[in-house]
Amino acid sequence: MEINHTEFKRCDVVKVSGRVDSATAPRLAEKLNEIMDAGRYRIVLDLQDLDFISSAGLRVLIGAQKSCKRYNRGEVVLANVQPNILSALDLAGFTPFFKIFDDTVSAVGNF
Amino acid sequence: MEINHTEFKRCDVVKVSGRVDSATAPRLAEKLNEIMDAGRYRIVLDLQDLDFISSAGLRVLIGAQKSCKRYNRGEVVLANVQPNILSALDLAGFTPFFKIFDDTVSAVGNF
Amino acid sequence: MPTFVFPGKYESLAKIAELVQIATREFGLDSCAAYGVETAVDEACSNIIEHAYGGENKGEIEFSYEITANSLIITLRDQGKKFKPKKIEKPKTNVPLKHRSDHGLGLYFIHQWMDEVYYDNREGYNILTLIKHKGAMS
Amino acid sequence: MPTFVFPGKYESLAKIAELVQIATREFGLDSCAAYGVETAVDEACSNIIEHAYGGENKGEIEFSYEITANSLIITLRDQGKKFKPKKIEKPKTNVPLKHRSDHGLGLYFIHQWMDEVYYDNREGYNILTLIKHKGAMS
Ligand SMILES: Nc1ncnc2c1ncn2[C@@H]1O[C@H](COP(=O)(O)OP(=O)(O)O)[C@@H](O)[C@H]1O
Ligand SMILES: Nc1ncnc2c1ncn2[C@@H]1O[C@H](COP(=O)(O)OP(=O)(O)O)[C@@H](O)[C@H]1O
Repeated sequence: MEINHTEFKRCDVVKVSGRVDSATAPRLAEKLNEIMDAGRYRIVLDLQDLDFISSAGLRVLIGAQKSCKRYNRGEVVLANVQPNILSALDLAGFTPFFKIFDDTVSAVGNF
Repeated sequence: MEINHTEFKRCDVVKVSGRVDSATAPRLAEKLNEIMDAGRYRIVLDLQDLDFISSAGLRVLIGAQKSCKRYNRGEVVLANVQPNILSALDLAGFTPFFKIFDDTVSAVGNF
Repeated sequence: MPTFVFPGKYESLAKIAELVQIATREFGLDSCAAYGVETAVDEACSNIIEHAYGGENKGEIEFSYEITANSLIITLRDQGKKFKPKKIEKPKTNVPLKHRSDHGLGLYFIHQWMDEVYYDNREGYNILTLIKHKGAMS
Repeated sequence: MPTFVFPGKYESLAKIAELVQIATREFGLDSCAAYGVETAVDEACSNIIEHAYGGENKGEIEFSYEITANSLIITLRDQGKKFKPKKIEKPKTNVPLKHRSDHGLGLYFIHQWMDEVYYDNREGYNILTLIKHKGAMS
């Protein structure tokens, strides 16, 4: 798993590549917590190059969404979700909890 | 010339493709005026697929920049500026008047 | 039937995934079905480490696979705590975000993505058999 | 030396640009130099329509080119108002945006992008000769 983080004026883009499984999910959680600890709760997850996400990874996503949405202070949105990843989200019943954008530009433009 | 316009929360992305010359520049001006007339002055020009711009096109850009910056209400920024287009801007002495971003995501994120 | 032994730690998951990819390619699954098998095996191995062994580096995971005319048969063996679930519950999805539990997805994924799942305990081993048929849906 | 005649209207610019691209490719210019020649010709033709003819559909533009060992020689002819500029001014660039004029770039571009530029008037024609050398900078 590789994480690429870019801070913009009104949101943060986190590009997650490779595999998010039980081995790597903690590092993703850590990065998202670090962003939220900085008082930034508008997060775009760019999943263009995400090859695999297990339930451990989905747990990190839903956890971050819960924190971000608290007090209406923000939101996690997804961009470039590939078909396999989408079916995992779907099977978990998580698609209703995330706005999903076709590309990162639209996701950033949404904030 | 083709124009693709997407309205986001805080800015508009206008993708201009093909040739902007004396024949097509008026249509670009019209589109930009339409956006500004709607009270929207934060504009990203995505020049990824712009093949050619003449002084007539540069005139449209500088005109829009003047309108947008008036009263500090906004700004035109450029994204994905290809080398030839950049040398035209440069030769015209217009590069100091535009923020130039490597990609559209950063340009949108700047607003 | 090739067998591979991995230390029971999360770092092994990516290596096991590579084997699964080799097996699903050899068997001829499309990308979506292959992704499902990869998920099922990942969830099963994570559970072995977390629940059967109760943590990393407590024991090994044995992975083997077999391809027949119509089936890809994956077997996972561990020497952790005996486990044989009675009933797999579909996670409640019809609840608002803040009440939505983020646990209990693993077994559900395993059963959704695979066509047949068998739990067995023999000679101190948990034996999990995961079967995917050719041409079956999901 | 092929000669092409176009109606003096802005729609012709894209067609003339295609010819310029053929000529610069044949001559062997790199992308940046070719872009410069395309710009010079576009600006010159726009000026013919706008200033020499005073508008669209008033007359024709004749385009021809010749390639020698070391030079691409483009000739533009029109029957509009006689024109022979004395001095090409570099647009003032050291001024703030709101005082920055957006006119007067055309002639400057022509002279910057081409290596030699000649204006002539003969037999009721304005004859503009634009020359690009091989391997010259800018
Ligand atoms: N291999 C195993 N060994 C022992 N217990 C297991 C095993 N797999 C699953 N379990 C039990 O089943 C429960 C549900 O598992 P699962 O659906 O993977 O969700 P989670 O691991 O998120 O709790 C676990 O919490 C655990 O109690
Ligand atoms: N072909 C031409 N025929 C007549 N006048 C011309 C011609 N080309 C340029 N001019 C004159 O020179 C001026 C400067 O031209 P140019 O640098 O192209 O800028 P612009 O066309 O924006 O004014 C024009 O405004 C016009 O008065």
